[in-house]
Amino acid sequence: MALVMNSESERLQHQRSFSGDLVGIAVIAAIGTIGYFAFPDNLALLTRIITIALLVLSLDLVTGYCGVATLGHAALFGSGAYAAGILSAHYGINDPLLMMLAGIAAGAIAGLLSGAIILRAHGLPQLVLSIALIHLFHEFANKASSWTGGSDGLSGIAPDPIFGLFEFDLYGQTAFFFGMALLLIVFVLLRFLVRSPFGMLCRGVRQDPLRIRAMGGSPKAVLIRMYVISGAVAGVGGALNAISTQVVGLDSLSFTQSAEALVMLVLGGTGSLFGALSGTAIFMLFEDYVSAANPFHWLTVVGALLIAVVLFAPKGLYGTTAALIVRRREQR
Amino acid sequence: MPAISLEVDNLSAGYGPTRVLDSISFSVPAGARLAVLGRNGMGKTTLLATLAGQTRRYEGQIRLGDLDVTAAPSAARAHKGLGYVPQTRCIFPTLTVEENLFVGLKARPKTALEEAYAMFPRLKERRRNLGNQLSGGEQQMLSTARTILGRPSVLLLDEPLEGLAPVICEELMAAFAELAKSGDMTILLVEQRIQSALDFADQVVILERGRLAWAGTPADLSRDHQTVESLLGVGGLH
Amino acid sequence: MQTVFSIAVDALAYGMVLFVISIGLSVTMGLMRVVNLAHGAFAMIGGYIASYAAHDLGLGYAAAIIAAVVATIIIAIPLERFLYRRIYGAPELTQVLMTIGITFCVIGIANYAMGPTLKTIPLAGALQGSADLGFRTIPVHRLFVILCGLVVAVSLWFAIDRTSFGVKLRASVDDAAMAAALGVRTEIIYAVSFAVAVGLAAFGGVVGAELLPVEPYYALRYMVTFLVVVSVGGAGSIPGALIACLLLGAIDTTGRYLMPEFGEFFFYLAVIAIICVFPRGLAGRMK
Amino acid sequence: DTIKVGVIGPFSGPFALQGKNFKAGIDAYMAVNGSRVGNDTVEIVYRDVPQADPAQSKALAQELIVKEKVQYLAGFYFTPDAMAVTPILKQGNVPMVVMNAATSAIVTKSPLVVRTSFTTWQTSTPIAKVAFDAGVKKVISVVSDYGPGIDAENAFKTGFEKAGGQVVEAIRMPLATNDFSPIMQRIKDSGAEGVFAFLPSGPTTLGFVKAYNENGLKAAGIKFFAPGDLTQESDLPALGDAALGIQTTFHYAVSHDSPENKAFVEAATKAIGNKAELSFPAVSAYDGMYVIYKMIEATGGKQDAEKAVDAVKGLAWVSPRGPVSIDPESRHITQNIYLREVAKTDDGTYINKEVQTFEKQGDPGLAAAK
Amino acid sequence: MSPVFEVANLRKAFGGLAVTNDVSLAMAPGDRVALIGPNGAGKTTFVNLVTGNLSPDSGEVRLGGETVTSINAIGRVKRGLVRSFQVTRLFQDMTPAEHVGLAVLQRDGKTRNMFGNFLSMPDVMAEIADLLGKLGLTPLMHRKVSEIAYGQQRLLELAVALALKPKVLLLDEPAAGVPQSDTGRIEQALADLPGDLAVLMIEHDMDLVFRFAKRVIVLAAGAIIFDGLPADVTKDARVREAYLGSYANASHIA
Ligand SMILES: Nc1ncnc2c1ncn2[C@@H]1O[C@H](COP(=O)(O)OP(=O)(O)OP(=O)(O)O)[C@@H](O)[C@H]1O
Ligand SMILES: Nc1ncnc2c1ncn2[C@@H]1O[C@H](COP(=O)(O)OP(=O)(O)OP(=O)(O)O)[C@@H](O)[C@H]1O
Ligand SMILES: CC(C)C[C@H](N)C(=O)O
Ligand SMILES: [Mg+2]
Ligand SMILES: [Mg+2]
Repeated sequence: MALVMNSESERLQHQRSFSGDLVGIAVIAAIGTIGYFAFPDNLALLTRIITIALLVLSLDLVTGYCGVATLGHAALFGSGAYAAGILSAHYGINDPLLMMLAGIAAGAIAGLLSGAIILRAHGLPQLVLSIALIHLFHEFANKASSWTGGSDGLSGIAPDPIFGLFEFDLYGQTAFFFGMALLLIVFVLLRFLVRSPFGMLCRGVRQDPLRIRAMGGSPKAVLIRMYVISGAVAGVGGALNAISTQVVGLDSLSFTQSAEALVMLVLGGTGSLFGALSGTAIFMLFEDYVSAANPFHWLTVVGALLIAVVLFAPKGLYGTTAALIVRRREQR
Repeated sequence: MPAISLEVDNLSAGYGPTRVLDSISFSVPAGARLAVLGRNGMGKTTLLATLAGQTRRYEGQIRLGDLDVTAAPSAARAHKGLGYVPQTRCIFPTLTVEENLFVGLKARPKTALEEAYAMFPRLKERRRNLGNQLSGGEQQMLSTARTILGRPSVLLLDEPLEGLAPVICEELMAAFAELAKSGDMTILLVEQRIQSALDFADQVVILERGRLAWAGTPADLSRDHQTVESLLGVGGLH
Repeated sequence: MQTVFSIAVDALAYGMVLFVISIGLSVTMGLMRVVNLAHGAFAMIGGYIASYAAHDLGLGYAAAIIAAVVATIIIAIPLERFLYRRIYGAPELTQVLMTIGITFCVIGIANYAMGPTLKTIPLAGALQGSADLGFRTIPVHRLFVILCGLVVAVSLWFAIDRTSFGVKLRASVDDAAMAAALGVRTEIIYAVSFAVAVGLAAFGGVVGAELLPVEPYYALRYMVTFLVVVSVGGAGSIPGALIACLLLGAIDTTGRYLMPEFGEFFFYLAVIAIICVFPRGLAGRMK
Repeated sequence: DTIKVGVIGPFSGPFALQGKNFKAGIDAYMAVNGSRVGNDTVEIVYRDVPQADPAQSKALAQELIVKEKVQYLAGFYFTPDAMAVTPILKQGNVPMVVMNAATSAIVTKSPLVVRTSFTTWQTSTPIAKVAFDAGVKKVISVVSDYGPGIDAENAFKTGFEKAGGQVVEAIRMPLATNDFSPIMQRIKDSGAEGVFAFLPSGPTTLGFVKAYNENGLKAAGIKFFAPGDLTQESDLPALGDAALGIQTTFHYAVSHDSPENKAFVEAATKAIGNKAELSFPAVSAYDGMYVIYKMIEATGGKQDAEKAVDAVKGLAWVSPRGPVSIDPESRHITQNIYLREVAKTDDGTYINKEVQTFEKQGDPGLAAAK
Repeated sequence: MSPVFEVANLRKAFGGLAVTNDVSLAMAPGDRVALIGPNGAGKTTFVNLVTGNLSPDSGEVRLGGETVTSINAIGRVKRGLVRSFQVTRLFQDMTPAEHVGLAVLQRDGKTRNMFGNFLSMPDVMAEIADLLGKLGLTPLMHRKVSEIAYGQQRLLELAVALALKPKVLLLDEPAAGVPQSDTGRIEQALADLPGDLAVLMIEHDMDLVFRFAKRVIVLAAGAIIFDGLPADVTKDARVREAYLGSYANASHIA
C-alpha cells in the first residue's frame, strides 16, 4: 500500500519537474523576447550574453554539479572559438553549422585534455592546476600566431548566411536568433543531463568521492566524461563567439575570462542551470550599464555588487531566491 | 563554594526555520547526574547543543548557577564552566592528540595533560598522531578527555560510549560517577544504552518530539513499563 | 660555472622576494582557510602608504615600512569585522566572490585616489647600490629581502607550530564551533591572525616593490603568482611555502635564462608537474 | 544637430592610465576648439574595454553605431579591438579613427580607417640607425613576446642590418616577466655592445630598467636603445635616475618645444589633472579629434563615411608633436620621429629630451608586410 | 564450502605501529561473523585493507578464489565486496531515496544513462521503497540527509550498502549511534539478507553481536587472538581482560 502511494506521489513530482522544464524553456524564451524588444538596438550585447552564458553553463557542469574548482575554463571556450575561426579564416569553410561542429569538437577535446590534468588534484592545488593550464593554452595560442594571429587576434572570419538565408548583419539579428536557438537546445539537453542517473552520480561525486568509490563508481571516469560534455557546451559558446564577432582574440583563452565566468556563476548560484544563466545575464547587464554610465570608475561599483551578494544572498542571486521561495512554500 | 547548577526555562530552539525543541524547562542541582533519553531524532543532541550555545535559540532562558548565559557565546559559556562533548566528537583533524587535548586545557598548565593520559592510556601511546588518524573509539576517548581537562562544572555528554569497547565503557562510566561525586560536577548524559544511563543517573528526563515528555528517577522509570515502551520503544529494562 | 652560480644567486633572491610577498596569503589561505584573493590588495595598500610616507611625509625607509604595516592593519580591521567575518567557513567560491569584490573596490579607489601611475618607495641609503660577491654583483636590497624572508619564515613557523596561539588558531580553523565550545575565543584568534596576515602582506608589498612596482592594478596583476606559490608549497605550511618559492624562483629564473621565449611554459609546466607528484602541495596539511 | 563620436578604450583596469590619456587629449582638443563644428555639436560617448577583448569591443561598437547612432568611432588602444570593428564600418557607414593601436595592418582592413598615432615599425626603425651611428655593431634584441614586441624586433633588425650592423641574438620574453636578472645575464653573456628593447609602457619597464642598472650592464658600457614606449613620461618619475641617458625614438615627447605643444600640454594637463600622468596616447587622441572635426566640416555634419575619409586623405597640419600629414594611400599618419634622451630638468622632473629629428617618416611596416 | 572471501597473512604498519599483524581468515557464503576487539585494535584498518582503501604492506586478499590485492577499491566493489562506514559518509544534500536509487543504478550499470530519471523507473522505485521500508526510513525518504538525525543516517548507511546486493558485506559498527529501539530494525534487515551472503560485522554492542554472530573473531593489537563460537568467547581469559570486562559475567549471554 505504502509503495503504491509513494510511486503515485513520485509520479506527481516527476510530472511537476517535467512541467518545470517547460516553464524553464518558456522563461528563457520569454526573457529572450523581452530582451529583443527592450534592447532592439543592442542585440550585440544580448548575443554576447548568450555566448558567455554558454561558457558559464559549461562551467557550472563541472564546478556546480561536480565540485571541480577551476579558474581555467576559458580554455574550453577559446578552443572552440579558435577551431571555428581557423576553419573559416584558414580553410575558407564558412558554413556556420560546420563551424559550430568544429567548435564543439575542439571544445570537447580541450575538455578531455583539461580534465585529464585538472582532475589530478583537489581543492586549492586543483585551482592552481587550472590556472597553469589556462596560461599554457594562452601561451600556446600566442606562439602559434601563424594559425591564431597571436595577440593581434584572428581576423578574416566570414561566416556565410545560415542555411544560405539569414545573413549576419550589423544589427545582430541573425546572430541573436542563432544564439537564442543554440542556448535553448543546450539548456534542454542539460536539463535532461542533470536529472539523469548520470547527473545524480555527478552530484554524489561532488559531495563525497570516496562514497562513490565504495558504491563501485569511479569518480575520475565520471568527472572526465562530464568534462568532455562541458567542453562541448563551452565549444558551442566559443564557436558562437567566433561566428558572431568574426574575430577571435587571446582573451577568449585567458585567465581573466575564466575568472569572470566563475564570478558570474557564483553570483547566480552554483549547481543550478538557472543560477548560471541568471548570474551571467545580471552580471553582464549590470557591468554594461555601470561601465557605460561611468567608464572610468565602474569597477568599484561591480566590486560593491559582489560584496553585497555575498552578504545578502550567500547562495547566489538565483540560489538564494529559490531557497526563499521554497521556504515560503513549505511554511504555507 | 556556591553550588552551581543548570537551569533551563521554557527553551525553544532549532535549525533555521525548523523548530526542534519546544518550551523545555528543567533544572539540575549541583552534583546531579541527569540522563536525557529519547528515541532517534527526538532532539537530545539539539538540546545539548543549544545549552552549549551552538544552535539557534528561539526563546527561553539558560542559567548556569547564578549566571544568565542565555545570550553568551559558546566560548564564554565554556569559561563559565560548561563542558560539551558532542555526539560527532569533533576532533580537530589536523592537530595531534596532544594538541587536541591542549585546546581543552583552557588556562591550566600543560602538566595537567597527564590526567587525561591516566584516564585513557591509549591516548598517551598515540599522542603524536594526528586527530584524523585515530580509530573511532580513540576519537571518542579524545573528545571526552579533552573536555574533562577543562574542569567543567557542568558537563554535557552526548553518547560518550558510542564505539567504545565494553571494558572501556565500564571504566568510563565509573570515572564519570567519580567526577560527579568528588568534583562537584553536574553531568547531563545522553545515551542510547539505556541501562548504562540508568545505572549512572540519579534523575531522568525523556524527550519526545522536542518536548519534555517525562521526568523522574531511574527507579520510577524502571517501574513505569508503559512509559518505557511508548517513549523509548524498548520492551523493558532488566 | 660562473653563470650557474650567477643564476643560482638570482634564483635565491627572486624566490625570497616571492616568499616575503606571498607568505601572508599562506596564513589566510592555509591556516584560516579563506581564499583571500584580496591579498594583493593589502600588499598594494601597504605599498601606497609607504610611498606616501616616504615622499610626502619624508619618513625614512624603516619608518615607512612600519607605518605601512600599521596603517594597513588599521584599514583592515573594519574589513575583517564587517566582511571577512562573514565568510570564515563559507564555501570557497563564496570567499572568492567576496574577496574579488573587495579587490575590485580597492583597485577602483586606489585608481581614483592615487592616480594610475607607478609609485616608488625610495630605499634607505644603505640598501641602495650593489654588493660585490666576487664573481658578480647583486643589489644590496636583494640581500636585505633574503634576510627578511628568513626572519619571517622562522618567526612564523615558531608562532604557528610552537605557541599556544598557533594551536588555538589551527583548532579554530579545523572546527570553529568545537573550539569555541572548549573556550577558545575564536573571533579574537581570527582577528589577530588576519591582522598578522595583512601586516605581512603590507610588509611584502613594500619590501617587494622594487620588483613588483606599486600601481592600482597591482592587486590583480600578481594575484595568480601569489596563489600559485602558496598552493604549490601547500597552503598553511611555512617551510612548504619557502621551498616552493625557492623552487619556482629557480625554475623561473633558469627558464628565463635558457629559453626566455618559453619562460611561461617552463614555469607552468613545472607547476603542473609538482602538483601531479604532490597533489596536496609540497608540504600540504591534510584536510 | 548633435554629432556623436564613440570612443572605445581602456578606461579602467591595468591600462586605465592610457585610457585616461585618450580622454585628456579629447577634452583638451574640445576645450581649445570648442565643441561646435558648423551648426553641429560634437558629443563624445565613451565605452570601456579594459583589456584587449575584441568580442567586447565589437559588441560595444555595434551598440554605439546602432543604439547611440554615433557617426564616428575612435580610440582603440589595442590592435585586436580595432581589428574586430573594421568589418562593420562599411555597413554602419562610420569612419574609424585609430588613436593608438600600433600594428601596421589595421589600416588595410577597411578603407574607412584613419590612424593618428604611430606604428611600432615607424618608431622602432630610426633607432636602428641611431645605434649604428653610435658605433655599436653588435646588438642583442630583447622584446616582449607579443605582436607589438615582434614588430619592434623585426623593425629594428631590418633597419640595423640594412645599416650594416648585426643582431647577435633576439630574445622574446613573456609579457608577465617580473624579474629581469636572468635576461640581463643573457645580455651580458651574448657579448653584444648594445641592447635593443621593447616593452609595453607600464609597470614592467621599471623592473627592466632597474635590472639593467643593478646588474651592471650600464656600468659595463652596454648601450641601451628602445622605442619610446619604454620611457613614457608617466613612468619616468618612477624610473628616476635609473633611466637617465637612455635613448629612445618616438613620435612625441611631452617636452617637445613648440607653441602648439605648449598649448596642448596646458590644455591636456588641465583635463587630466596631474601633468605627471600625461603620455603619448593623449596627443594621438588630440590629433584624432582634429581629423574628426575636419571630417565633420567636410561632410557638413551628414553621415557619409567615405566622403569623410576622402576629405582627410593628404590632410597636413601642425600637431603638438610637429608637422604631420595623413598619407592618402595608407591613411596612416606621416610624422617626425625624434631621438630623445632621458634627462633631468632643473626642477627635478624627468623628461625625454629631443636630440635629433627624423623627418616625415611613414610606416615602413606596411611595405615590409608586402 | 569454498570460501567467498579469504585473507592471507595481511600486514600493515603506520610508521612503527603494526596495526595489522599477519592476519589470515576465510569466510564462506552465508557466514555471519562478528569482528570485535579493543579500540584501536585495527578493525577499521583491516576493513580498509580488504576493500582496497588502504594498500597492505604484504599479504593477499581473495574474492571468490580470485586474488584482488592489486585491484582497486572500485573493482572490488564490482566483484561484490561492499562495506559501510564507521563514520557515516552520506551525501548531505541528497535524500534517502536518491541514495538508494544511486546505489541501485550504479549496481546495475545504469549510471551512464544521461537522459532518464530514476523517478520514472518503476523497478528502481520499487527497490527503493522496499529497502527504506524495511529500515523504517519511508517517512524520511524525500528529506535531505542533512536534516535527519544521526541515528537515522546510520540506518541509511546500511541501506546503501544493502542496495548494492553484495556477496560479502563488511559492516563497520552499523549500530553505533542507533538507539536501542532501532537496533531491532538493523537486526531484522540483517536477518532478511540472502542466505548465501557472507557478512562480517564490527560492533561494540555485545547484545547485538551475540544475537547476530555465528562466529566471533577477536582482534587485539593487530592480531587475531580468538576465532570461534560466540559461546566460547566469553570464556577466553585474554578476551575478557582486553575487551569484554565484566560484560562476560552478565547473565544475559546465551
Ligand atoms: N542541521 C539540521 N537542520 C534541520 N533539522 C535538523 C538538523 N539537525 C537535526 N535536525 C532535526 O532535528 C531533530 C532532532 O535531531 P537531534 O539530532 O537533536 O536528535 P537526537 O535525539 O539527538 O537523535 P539521535 O538519537 O539520532 O542522535 C531531527 O528530527 C532532525 O531531523
Ligand atoms: N593513517 C594512520 N596513521 C597512523 N596511525 C593510524 C592511521 N590510521 C589508523 N591508525 C592507528 O591504527 C590503529 C588502529 O586503528 P583502527 O581504526 O583500525 O582501529 P579500530 O580497531 O577500528 O578501533 P575502533 O574500535 O576504536 O574503531 C589506531 O591506533 C590508529 O590510531
Ligand atoms: C605598443 C602599444 C602601444 C601597442 C598596442 N598595445 C597595440 O596593441 O597595438
Ligand atoms: Mg543525537
Ligand atoms: Mg573502527
